[in-house]
Amino acid sequence: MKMYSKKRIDIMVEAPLMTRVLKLLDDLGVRGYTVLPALAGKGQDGSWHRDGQVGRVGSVVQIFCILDEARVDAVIEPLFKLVSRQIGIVTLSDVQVIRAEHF
Amino acid sequence: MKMYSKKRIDIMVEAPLMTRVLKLLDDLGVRGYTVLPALAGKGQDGSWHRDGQVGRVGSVVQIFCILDEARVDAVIEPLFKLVSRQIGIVTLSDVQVIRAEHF
Amino acid sequence: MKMYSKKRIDIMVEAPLMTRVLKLLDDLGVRGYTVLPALAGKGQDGSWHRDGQVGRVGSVVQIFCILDEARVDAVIEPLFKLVSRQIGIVTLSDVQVIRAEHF
Amino acid sequence: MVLFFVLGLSAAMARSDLSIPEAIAKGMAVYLMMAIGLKGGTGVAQHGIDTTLFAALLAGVVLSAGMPFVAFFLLTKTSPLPRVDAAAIAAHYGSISIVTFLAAMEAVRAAGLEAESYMVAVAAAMEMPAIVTALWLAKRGEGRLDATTLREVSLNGSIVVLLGSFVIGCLIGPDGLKPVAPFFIDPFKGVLCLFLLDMGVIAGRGLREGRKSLTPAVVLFGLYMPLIGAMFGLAAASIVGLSAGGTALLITLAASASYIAVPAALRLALPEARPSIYLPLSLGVTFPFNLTLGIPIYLALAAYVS
Amino acid sequence: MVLFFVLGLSAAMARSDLSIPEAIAKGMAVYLMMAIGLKGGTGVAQHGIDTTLFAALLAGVVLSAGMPFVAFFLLTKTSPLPRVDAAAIAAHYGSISIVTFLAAMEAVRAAGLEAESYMVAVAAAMEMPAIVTALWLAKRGEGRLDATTLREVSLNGSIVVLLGSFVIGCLIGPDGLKPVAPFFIDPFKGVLCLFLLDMGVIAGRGLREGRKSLTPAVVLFGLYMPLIGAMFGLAAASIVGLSAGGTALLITLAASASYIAVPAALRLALPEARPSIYLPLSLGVTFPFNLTLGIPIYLALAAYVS
Amino acid sequence: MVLFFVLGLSAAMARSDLSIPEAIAKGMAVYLMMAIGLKGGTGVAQHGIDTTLFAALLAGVVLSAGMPFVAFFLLTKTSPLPRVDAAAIAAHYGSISIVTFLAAMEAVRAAGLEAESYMVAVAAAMEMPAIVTALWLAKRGEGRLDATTLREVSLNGSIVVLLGSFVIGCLIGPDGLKPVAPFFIDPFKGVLCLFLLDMGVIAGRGLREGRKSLTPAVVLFGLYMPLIGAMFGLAAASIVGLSAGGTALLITLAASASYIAVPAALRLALPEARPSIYLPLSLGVTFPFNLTLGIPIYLALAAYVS
Ligand SMILES: Nc1ncnc2c1ncn2[C@@H]1O[C@H](COP(=O)(O)O)[C@@H](O)[C@H]1O
Ligand SMILES: Nc1ncnc2c1ncn2[C@@H]1O[C@H](COP(=O)(O)O)[C@@H](O)[C@H]1O
Ligand SMILES: Nc1ncnc2c1ncn2[C@@H]1O[C@H](COP(=O)(O)O)[C@@H](O)[C@H]1O
Ligand code: NA
Ligand code: NA
Ligand code: NA
Repeated sequence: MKMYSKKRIDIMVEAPLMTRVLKLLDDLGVRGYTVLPALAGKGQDGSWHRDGQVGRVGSVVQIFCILDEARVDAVIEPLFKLVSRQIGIVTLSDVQVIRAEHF
Repeated sequence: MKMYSKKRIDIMVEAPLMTRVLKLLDDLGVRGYTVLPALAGKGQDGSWHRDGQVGRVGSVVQIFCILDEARVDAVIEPLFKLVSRQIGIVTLSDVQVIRAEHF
Repeated sequence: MKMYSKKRIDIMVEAPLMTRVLKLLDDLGVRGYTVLPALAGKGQDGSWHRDGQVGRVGSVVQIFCILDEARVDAVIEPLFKLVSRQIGIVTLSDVQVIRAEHF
Repeated sequence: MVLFFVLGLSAAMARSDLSIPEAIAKGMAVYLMMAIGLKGGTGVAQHGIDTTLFAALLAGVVLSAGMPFVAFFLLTKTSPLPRVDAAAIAAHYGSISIVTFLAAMEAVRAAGLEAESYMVAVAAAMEMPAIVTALWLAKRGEGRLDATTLREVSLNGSIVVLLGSFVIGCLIGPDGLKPVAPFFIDPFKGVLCLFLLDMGVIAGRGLREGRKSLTPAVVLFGLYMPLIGAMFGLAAASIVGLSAGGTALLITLAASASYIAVPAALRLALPEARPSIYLPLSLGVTFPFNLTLGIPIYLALAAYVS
Repeated sequence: MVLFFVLGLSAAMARSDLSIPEAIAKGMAVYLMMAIGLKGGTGVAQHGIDTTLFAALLAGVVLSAGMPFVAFFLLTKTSPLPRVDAAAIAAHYGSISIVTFLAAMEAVRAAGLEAESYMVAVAAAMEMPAIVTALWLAKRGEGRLDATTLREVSLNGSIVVLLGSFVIGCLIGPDGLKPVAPFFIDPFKGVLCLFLLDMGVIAGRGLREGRKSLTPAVVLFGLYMPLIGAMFGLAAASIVGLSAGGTALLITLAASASYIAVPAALRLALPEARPSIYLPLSLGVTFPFNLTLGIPIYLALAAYVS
Repeated sequence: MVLFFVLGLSAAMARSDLSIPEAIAKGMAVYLMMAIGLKGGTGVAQHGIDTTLFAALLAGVVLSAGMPFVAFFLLTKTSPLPRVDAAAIAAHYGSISIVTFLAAMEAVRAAGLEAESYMVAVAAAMEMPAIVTALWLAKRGEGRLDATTLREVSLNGSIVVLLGSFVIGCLIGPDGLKPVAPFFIDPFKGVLCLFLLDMGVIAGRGLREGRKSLTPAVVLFGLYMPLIGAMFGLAAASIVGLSAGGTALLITLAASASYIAVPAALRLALPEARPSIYLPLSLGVTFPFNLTLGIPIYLALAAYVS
């Protein structure tokens, strides 16, 4: 089956920032993304666990979006600018997709 | 440590379709898979958020399975056929594993 | 934007073992990791579904950590030793990151 | 009670981050199903099986299977919607919204009326038939309502809990209900308030989404179709000979539109129909209309006729 | 009450998608632990510490540590199970199921009997010893029950909540319980119904899985072992001199098999044992047996003897 | 009640895996907000709007906006904390902890006192002003409190539910409250126990984290700042002329430190401030202090002065 090469951006970011990241992705014209809840984690800013948490501080969500290689730079720079002051990391990896027009 | 190259298929699909996708994977003889809940997302069919949702429409789950490169085509074609009419996307990527016999 | 190549280790492991895996990662000096809840899955040891589950047996969590290629061997060997007797799988893949000093 | 719905709706419209976790919402839904199932069942155990029970069940099935034709006709006449979308919407209006039904039950009680206890069984009976009609309308028989889908849809959790609790209620009777009343009966209305707060949030989101995707003709349909449904419900109720309370409930069932069971079934059986149209319409337009203006109208109607 | 369990069981067997979200199930479990802990503790505060308390605790520990030998012997004689699997199963039958215990408490109350309030403490004491025995059986001392595992297992959340609430109950006494009774006492039975609905679903899934992995000899063991355990429990209860209600509860504890604490502990301490055998057996065979047939038998037994 | 808090705290310190699922905790938080909002609102409906209402609201806003200056001054004098961290901590102590407030309400009631029903509105009014002050302190006006953040923060779910329920309570009055009392009033204290168990677990985790990151000077601040806040609260209460109960509540509000709303707002508006300092301090030091020792002191203070 014909596959097309795309890039996947993964953003692990503290929950209070989620709406801002999603808004940024919208503004940058990203066609789709998915948010996964994280249960627990550790980073430079200490470890956290979701259970029992009432507020959103301390917990992290994982946002990922699949997009065209050509668009990566346009997206990752403002994204990094937003996330770099905050608790969070961004990774990039290779994926292949079936429906190219989707991304 | 000796690592073996495998493929990872990621399927983001609307929740009502989950049991069908899993059944298909079972029927295709896939040896294992994992389902992750998604919290929110956006695609061509609009955006959604899980909180407050009573029904399953609108929400998406992520299913992934690690399998042998040789089996990818046999799995991805029927999978794509099932998912293509519905809300969802499928991606493919490279991973390495330790226990080859597992997949 | 300048990107650095790193490795991503994904560990799908039965929930009762989670604290041990995290402790091992801590002991090995891994700088960060994230735990995602899984909803359902299937492997050699049967299939399971999280809903309705009261205990933790049967359910699986996904732990991943991004780390330097140079550190992979030092981490993956003891990790594999811990996980191999239990229900679980480990995969390795390539990612790129922006802030190298983080990992 | 409706005030909490309005609160949730306003919060969602104002883009507040107010939300009830999915698990809590699902838990409350199961609780409400169990509670009304038990209440209905013990009612039947107490009053015996009314001779109108079967007539009412039949009326419900006929309403559910028949109203989609009317809805489909109106939609295809007044809007340029594709056939599948019109059929999908029609399915929602043939079927029912159990939350609207719950609110109507409380309103009936508050008005000092009593309804037939078996009305919950009628509600359950009205969920599915509309889907069958709609699939036929969409495809003239080509629809994918195969056996698997049918089983999945008819064994959906809430129906099973509702009917199961109804049967249990019939078995244990009023005496068996007493020890669990402090959980299933007394706090019922309070839980419903919390649930309606949540539904308000969801409806508000639906409304916001709907602003983008719904045309005026379709929105209008979401407002007059309940009233047309109400007329059919009223007619059916008087044929069956229901009490004033029962009439109000059957009107409400006919007027209400599904937004849980039917969408889930259609995603499997009719994936070409766009949820971005039928969900906001049912959830963001008809549901709030029924909860705020509809129910008082239906109650007045029932009182006037009886 | 048991009817809801049957409802859940049937729904799962019919492959309905009925399910209670994990968070709700866990929340209810914590609630139930708190409630029985408080009730037991205030009971002790009211009646003073019975002289039989320590004897009952000791009896519980001995039962829990001793029964695995019997179970292990029977399993290795009647089936070709590997040593580790037999030991793992034995651990489950030495330990207890708190939900079965809850259902028995309600049955005792419904029968007009009263049990010693400290029985919840006995239940807590019976959770762990069986695991120690089983590890010894599995490996003749080679087991991995190191200090970490032991701490993890004995500080597991439900035990902590149960014992903590028991102590709090002892401290606050009946007067302190009054203001929280509308939450912890009155709706208790109703919550238990909802919880049993959920347990029914889980047991049904266990049963379905079990069909594939369990041999007839093992299934049979899951049915007669509770009765053997019941005999040991009965003997222990008469030695200690418990009341009829207390006897019924100790019998039930001895007859019941763990499916939460023990499996979690074994995954850490004895990973070679297959959960695909011990979980369906305890959850899909013994648990439903005890809830439906077992408890009435144990109650009759206790009434007959006292 | 506090005993459950202590139980949770001890369990977390002993590294037990006891925990309440996030969804349940959030659900309970919404429930508690609704309940106190309704109670306060119906109280206002019953007693009419007191002339002191506006004075009390104003006092709350002034306290919230003013106390951060004091806290900031003390912190920068006694510790080498960077400016942003000191400002962030100051924001927490100007704002309030609603759980501490709930516990104080129960203590006031248990002491046989009555407080002004509108105190929940005062509590709501005190959440935000402190953040504005702290941002100004941190950056002398450079802070990023843009319109979006302000809207996000002030429309946060719990404030909306609290104020919304307060308004609904005013509208429906005591008669409207009656049918939902079995859900919102009677089990309230029990739910609070369960919630405090959970808060104990969280506070215990905060304390454990805090051991690593907090210096003695900062820990000390977490213990004496509530008392200083209490003095300001006391002064404000006597100027406004509140009853003994109301005085105790205003003291508690002034003495308490936020750990939900303020941290979330600061992560957006002042990301340079380290949550690893302000969260453990507020959650692990001040919150347990207030719940155990603080509230009795504040109550005694209020009784003594009135
Ligand atoms: N480019 C993308 N990257 C990540 N997730 C996506 C993307 N496109 C779609 N999705 C996910 O897949 C779901 C269905 O997509 P769609 O079929 O485009 O509506 C969305 O709700 C998202 O959760
Ligand atoms: N091939 C696979 N792809 C994705 N997930 C898997 C795969 N095999 C196993 N898993 C996950 O890992 C868990 C344990 O696997 P196992 O040890 O094979 O029982 C399963 O329950 C799945 O959630
Ligand atoms: N190396 C890593 N691998 C995986 N997840 C990480 C890693 N570093 C950080 N994270 C996640 O990102 C969150 C924020 O990281 P940090 O900004 O380093 O505190 C952490 O809480 C983790 O959930
Ligand atoms: Na209808
Ligand atoms: Na036992
Ligand atoms: Na304060």
